[in-house]
Amino acid sequence: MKFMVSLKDYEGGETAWCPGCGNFGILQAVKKALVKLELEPYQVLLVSGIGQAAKLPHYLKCNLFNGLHGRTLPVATGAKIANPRLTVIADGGDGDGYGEGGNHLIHAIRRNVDITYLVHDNQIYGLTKGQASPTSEEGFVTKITPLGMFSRQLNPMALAISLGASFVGRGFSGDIEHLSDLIVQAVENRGFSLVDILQPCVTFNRVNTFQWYRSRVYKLDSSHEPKDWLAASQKAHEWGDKIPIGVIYREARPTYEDHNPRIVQKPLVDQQHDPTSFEKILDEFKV
Amino acid sequence: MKFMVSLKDYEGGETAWCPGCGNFGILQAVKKALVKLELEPYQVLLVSGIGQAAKLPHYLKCNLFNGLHGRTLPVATGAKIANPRLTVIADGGDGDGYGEGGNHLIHAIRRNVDITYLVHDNQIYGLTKGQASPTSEEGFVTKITPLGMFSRQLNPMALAISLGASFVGRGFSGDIEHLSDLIVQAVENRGFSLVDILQPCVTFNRVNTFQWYRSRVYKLDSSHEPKDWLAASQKAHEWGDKIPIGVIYREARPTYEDHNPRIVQKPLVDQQHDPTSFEKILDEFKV
Amino acid sequence: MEVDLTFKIGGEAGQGLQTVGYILAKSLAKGGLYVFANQDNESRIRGGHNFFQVRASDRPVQALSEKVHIIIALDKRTISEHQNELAEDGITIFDGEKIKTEVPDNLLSVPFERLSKEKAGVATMVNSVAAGAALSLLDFDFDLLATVLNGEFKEKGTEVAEKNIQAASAGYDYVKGNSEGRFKYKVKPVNYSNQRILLNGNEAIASGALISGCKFMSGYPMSPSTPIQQSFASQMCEYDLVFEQGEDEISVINMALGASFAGVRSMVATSGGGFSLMVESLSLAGMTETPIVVVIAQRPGPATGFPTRTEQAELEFAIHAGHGEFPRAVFAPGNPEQAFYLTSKALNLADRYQIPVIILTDQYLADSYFTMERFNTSSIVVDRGVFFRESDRVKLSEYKRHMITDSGVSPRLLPGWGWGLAVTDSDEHTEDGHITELAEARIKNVQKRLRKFELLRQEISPPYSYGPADAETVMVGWGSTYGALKEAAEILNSQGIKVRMLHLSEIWPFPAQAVSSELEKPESLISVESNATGQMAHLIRAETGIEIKSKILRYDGRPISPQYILREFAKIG
Amino acid sequence: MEVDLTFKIGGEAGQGLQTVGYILAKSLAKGGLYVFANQDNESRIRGGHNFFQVRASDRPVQALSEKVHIIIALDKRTISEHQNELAEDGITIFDGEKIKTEVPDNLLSVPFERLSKEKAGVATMVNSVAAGAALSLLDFDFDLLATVLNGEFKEKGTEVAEKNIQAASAGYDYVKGNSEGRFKYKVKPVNYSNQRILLNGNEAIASGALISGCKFMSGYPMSPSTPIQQSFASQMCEYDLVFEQGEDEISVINMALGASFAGVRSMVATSGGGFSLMVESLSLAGMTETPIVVVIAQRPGPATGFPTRTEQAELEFAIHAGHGEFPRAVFAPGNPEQAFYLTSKALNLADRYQIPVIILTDQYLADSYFTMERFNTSSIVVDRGVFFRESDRVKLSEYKRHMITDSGVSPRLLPGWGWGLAVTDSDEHTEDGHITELAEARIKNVQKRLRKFELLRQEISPPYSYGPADAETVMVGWGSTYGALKEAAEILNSQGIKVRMLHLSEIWPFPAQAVSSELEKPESLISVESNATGQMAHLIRAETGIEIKSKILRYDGRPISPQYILREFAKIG
Ligand SMILES: Cc1ncc(C[n+]2csc(CCOP(=O)(O)OP(=O)(O)O)c2C)c(N)n1
Ligand SMILES: Cc1ncc(C[n+]2csc(CCOP(=O)(O)OP(=O)(O)O)c2C)c(N)n1
Ligand code: SF4
Ligand code: SF4
Ligand SMILES: [Mg+2]
Ligand SMILES: [Mg+2]
Repeated sequence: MKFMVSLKDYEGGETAWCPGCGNFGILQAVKKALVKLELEPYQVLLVSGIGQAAKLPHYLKCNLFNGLHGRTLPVATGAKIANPRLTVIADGGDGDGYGEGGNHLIHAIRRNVDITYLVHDNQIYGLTKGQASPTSEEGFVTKITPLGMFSRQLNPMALAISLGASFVGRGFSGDIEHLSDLIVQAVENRGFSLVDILQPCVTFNRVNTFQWYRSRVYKLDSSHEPKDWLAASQKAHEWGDKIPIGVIYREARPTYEDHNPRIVQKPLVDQQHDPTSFEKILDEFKV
Repeated sequence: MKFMVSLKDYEGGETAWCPGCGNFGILQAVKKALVKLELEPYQVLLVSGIGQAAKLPHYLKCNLFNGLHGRTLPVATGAKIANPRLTVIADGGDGDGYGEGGNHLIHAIRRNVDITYLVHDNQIYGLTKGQASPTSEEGFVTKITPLGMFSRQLNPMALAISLGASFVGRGFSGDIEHLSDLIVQAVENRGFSLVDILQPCVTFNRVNTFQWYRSRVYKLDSSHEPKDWLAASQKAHEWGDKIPIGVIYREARPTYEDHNPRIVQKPLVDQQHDPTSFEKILDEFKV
Repeated sequence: MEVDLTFKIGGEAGQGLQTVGYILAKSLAKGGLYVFANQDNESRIRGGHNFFQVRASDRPVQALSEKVHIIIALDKRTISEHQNELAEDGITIFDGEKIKTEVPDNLLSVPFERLSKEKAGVATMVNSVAAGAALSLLDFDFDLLATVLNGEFKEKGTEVAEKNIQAASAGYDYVKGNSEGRFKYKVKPVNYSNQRILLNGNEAIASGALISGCKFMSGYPMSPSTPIQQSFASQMCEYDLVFEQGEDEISVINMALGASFAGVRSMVATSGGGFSLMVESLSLAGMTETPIVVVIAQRPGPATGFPTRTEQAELEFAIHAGHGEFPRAVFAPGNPEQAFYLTSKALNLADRYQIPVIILTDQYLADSYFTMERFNTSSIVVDRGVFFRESDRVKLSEYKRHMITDSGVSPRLLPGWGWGLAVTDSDEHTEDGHITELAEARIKNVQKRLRKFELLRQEISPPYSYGPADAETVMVGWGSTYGALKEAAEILNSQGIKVRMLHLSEIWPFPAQAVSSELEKPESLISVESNATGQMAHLIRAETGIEIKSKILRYDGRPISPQYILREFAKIG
Repeated sequence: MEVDLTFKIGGEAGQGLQTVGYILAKSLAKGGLYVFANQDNESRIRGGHNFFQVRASDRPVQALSEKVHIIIALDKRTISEHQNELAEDGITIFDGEKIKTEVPDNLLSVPFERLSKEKAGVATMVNSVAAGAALSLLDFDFDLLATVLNGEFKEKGTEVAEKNIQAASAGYDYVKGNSEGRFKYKVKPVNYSNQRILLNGNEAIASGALISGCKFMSGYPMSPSTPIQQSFASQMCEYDLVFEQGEDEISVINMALGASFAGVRSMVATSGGGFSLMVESLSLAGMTETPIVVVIAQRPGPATGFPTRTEQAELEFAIHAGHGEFPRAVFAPGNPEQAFYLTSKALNLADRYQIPVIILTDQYLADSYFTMERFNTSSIVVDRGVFFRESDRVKLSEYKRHMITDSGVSPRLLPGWGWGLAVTDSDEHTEDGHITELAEARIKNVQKRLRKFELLRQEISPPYSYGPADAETVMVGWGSTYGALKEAAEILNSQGIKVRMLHLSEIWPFPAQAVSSELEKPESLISVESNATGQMAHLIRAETGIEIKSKILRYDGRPISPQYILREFAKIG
């Protein structure tokens, strides 16, 4: 018997974010998306890292593995392989995902396990009080980069497209409805889905404010064909006066599960183990 | 007094590679490039990781920091910042650079320190006896991937271009002259230069053999404009019947050193330290 | 002690209570008092409950005291959570126009916000009002506070500074007019050496590094070490040095090793989790004999634990971290002065022995402010160790990076010097740094590295001991518990309970003989540690065979105070 | 002992000497002999110098012997490097048509290549020729060899198998015709339990894992652990399990933790360098109480060290690795049998206590083949620990992942079960797994985790001891030195020197009482370890106060043999 989920079912604990923070919009959007997806909390596993963003799953109801800074994706990968019935969503900040966890992102895209990755991109390290993140703009001044950040701003959309991610989208925490739809699509996508979410940090990022984003973002419409690699790459490079949000890129490619359908047909987690059924592996060593 | 360097000056110790290995061509090309660059061994610092590729610097004459698997780029970065007079070349395998060290690559490209990175891309883990590397083809069977590699083959050229690397090139260890010229250009480029080198592993990679590469590679000529991002991205995606070698992408952008010219004007390594000249930092704490 | 007062400023994250606290601390220090201030923060940016505690005394204090005399409540929760900590004759000031609460005797309402608006024209200077109000209770010299406010705010313009001073004076005057006889402790400025400084453990380490010639620091933010990175980086504008933010801690330590190999003094600072990621490269430093100093600012673990709180649970980890065996030194300073000089010593030992040196602090030391005599910069000696100079050269091929020597230390040559090549390898290597498979080379290298350790042993200063030589009881501590331990020992001895204290700040190589001779005879041994297993006690047994059966441990993320020790001591009896 | 023969096959990497060695070992085992075989390889794929050593005896042997009876030299260097190891009545066979060398008495030329060409039509079956030749010296039953060859090569087709058998028989016959009286040891097949198996430490661990229900392994190649990954992965075609190759070791352990959290028995295997990268996540396992088994196949460090050689230098690192304090178990099996059953025990303890369990092996154990009685699969019990079942549920909100219990163990609920939510956090957390800042929650959790450790202590079996109870001397070892230690003790006792041995394979929680009672009385204690500092001796002192002053250490990357112990023992004498 399936009961209809509602937002109330996802109501979680007290938040520890700053008033006005862009994370609130994301929290709302995630809850709405899960309701739209008609998932019950027990069917969902959120895996998060460390940072302000990564606290999100504590504020709704779901299964949760809140692991280490930067290590969401491998945990999510392992959990999904073990139990493909779970809807697995990895969630964290831009520092978490593009800084400390950068290597896992590259390889999660290659692996294409059917999980969704939400990155709260506030272009800052929030929880540690305002250092530059990989998506901070070149020249961004912080207490540990007093001469400005020397590194070029990372473009996560372009990066993901270059690796052939199966779903690449960008949302804005100021547009909850659009964002929650985007998350729905990401979760529904078979394979690894990256959703980068523009999220103002009202305390530490005085450059990329709500106003800053609001005056720049525009929604991709049907004139954009996400399956067109070239068009997608170009959209991915739009950053400045206009910033596109929506599904930027999609590519139909085999998922990890397609390569090994047995893990879906007979999930590892369901297996009853009988040691004697493995007796024959010792035969190989028989004298 | 500058003396003319010759290949002899770079003659190094006995190699431990398999006869016929593609690494020999790379070794030759590196030596030739250094001679063409008129660099003396003491002016050059090679930084390598662990793997068959990473043994290369032991077989020529240079300063060498042969560090850990996957950690070439941060070491090279630190050394170059400390002493920008050194020609710093990082060197290692595809596993080293795109697997274990993937995160450093992304961020080295963003940082754009004036170093060169040579990746011996044999599409395999050689030293550990033939596991799939990030550039192995999807489906590649090894002892630890008996059902084939499920992950998609990494495209390092596309990845680097998506991040706006200032120099992206591909060479082939079977064409020493072309490769050494490419290395010369990479070293001469101001900023971070990535050179991916197609390198047959005659022992473990039975797919991507000399023959396989030779029948596919072709040299980019002047009809290719490396500064054209779109053209470069397209070239980067050519892999199959035809594989382009040469300079694929170039982008003029500020280097790390441009952001902080003092490290070149007054290299850290040259500074004579006088503790009393720092006396005033204690004033801040004066009661 | 004539004066020994503790202020507690409580409120939400983001209310600026660190500013009030720091201004109070600095003003009191300017008044010639010895000051100690510690912080208690949650891992969030706004909201929740934080406090900042300032202790001021006319004799040196290096620990917090649990008895609070003045509470500055910036929110209601501060009153409900801390009112019970107030001394009988203490007082709580709060903004009664904003916070509705019953007003018992020891609550004094000061309309922070209204005064701020009236005097400064804005509501945002409540902190200065509060500082003025608090100091007014002591009849403290307002000019000192004004000078401090000026110093703190002048960067933001004289107008801002001026307004803050006015706000403070409003608070000061308000209290003067409304608290007649409510607070009995009065403090008069006293003369003091104008060489005194007020700084925390993090600042002391950064200063020690800068003054000792560390020119390269790479870092990845992690509480409570980030301020070391900040202090260092802030000098990039002034001096020729580099702070570089890494993409992760693995990058951080490898960048520092690269810079060090190229010839520059290099250092990194992180916390336990970040250090965990550096462990493989610590071993790399050991093998390649590349000097490096690593600060671990401890916080409660495992894993993310309590990111903004304190613990001393990484002692054994620091000593044994890294695969394989290689020499290292481990220090654990007890106050900013020790932190400053040990940082300098760490950099010298790292260079002289070409090893990693670890400095263990914790959030309590890292974030706590102490008044100290100004550090003596001219006593700092920078010893980079032994180098292979051009004059040492016979022919180019002769320099060997890992030459086997009696001491185990091989002269360094920097890449680019021209009279030799600097070659090193993470594999076991020949003397000239190339990869080898030979058993003999291995044996020589292992022994070479161990010889360095034996020499290094002689560099370790004996632990600090205090108290009557004939005491039957010795309390043993290390690192940040120094001040609390000493104060507890003083109190016990003053009560006629003979107790000795032993404090280790240079821990590895372990000063086994010195520790043995201190601990051999006394009947009762107590280890005092901010952890749950008694790691120092375990280490002492491993190194001396002496078992410390009694332990005073704290592992709730809060610092060990003298009172905590006394209470637990009484239980052990 | 009637038969105790050692074969040494030497040559370059890539010449296939492992194949010859393994075939010899298997054939001898098939002949009813007990076999032990160890490997010595350089870190390269072709060239250099490697060897494979097979010892065969009519009584159980679990260590190498330094006395070699038959050398099979596949290259010239084998002769020059190992000829001096030959027993007086030993013999070296080599291909005199390919290798030019003086031919002293104990050299016997067998034209490997020519015979291979003649009999098999190709030059590539020299290895089978050599195997045949070697066994011929013993008058060994050729049929046994033929059976083994058939088993090894049939995968490549019957023709290949047939040709190899022919090549072997050519070698066999050639020697028969040309070595009359040159080798005095003859071996007749003896009856034996047909339950015997021949396998190495890595295979034993992988088998133990598979048979005990480990269904998920992630890995990143690293010698000498890669074969564990291979053995596990190879069963992916046969069984429903997953091996996943990670991009790095951090990913590897986090994938395994993810799978484990989701409810699947998970395990990883690496070497010291890879383990270093896992340290932060080990701490994560501790905090989130996620079961995980981590195999560290040790090799000499620091850093890359000797990638293909052996050492036991990560004992203290394994015990203390990770920031913060959390319970763990550390095992160090001494042979494949122990490896098999301890892997099974490790998986059970990991699940039952929801902790990380570390298995320490080293290259010597990992790569060495032992004949053992077939493991008893039906004795394997899979105990996944305590779960929160639907029937335990009162209402949905009630399940708490980190419920405080008397034992410290909280029942698990798997995500997706529907009657509760599995919530965990790397931060210190409430019982329901949510982030907290509370001191009380912290204290309860620290104590809960420590309680698990105290219970765990009772699971540890006492160390193995052997030898006369009244011996004045005890030799203490751990892990892979088991066989050598035992053989050395046997020899000493047979010589009338009363010596006891104590071997630890379950090391942490440390069995302090059992070890104390063994070591308290004897006058002379010797620790025997493949490291340079005597880590077990250090640990024993930390845990019992007992100081082991004499040490027999080896740290050149080569294994400790019984003879090595005897020589060093004589020096201590
Ligand atoms: C290994 C490790 N390094 C550093 C930290 C400290 N740390 C916690 S959160 C964080 C960055 C947070 O930035 P981001 O991921 O962008 O999240 P935000 O707070 O901005 O939402 C850092 C560096 C840590 N917890 N672990
Ligand atoms: C941290 C760590 N993990 C694993 C290894 C083992 N290892 C050594 S080389 C290597 C891979 C080599 O592959 P690649 O970098 O492509 O170099 P190649 O041998 O193919 O030239 C691995 C996994 C190691 N040395 N360190
Ligand atoms: S610091 Fe920034 S990201 Fe964090 S809660 Fe506050 S506003 Fe949000
Ligand atoms: S294994 Fe492959 S990469 Fe390594 S030396 Fe041999 S051929 Fe070259
Ligand atoms: Mg962020
Ligand atoms: Mg490779």
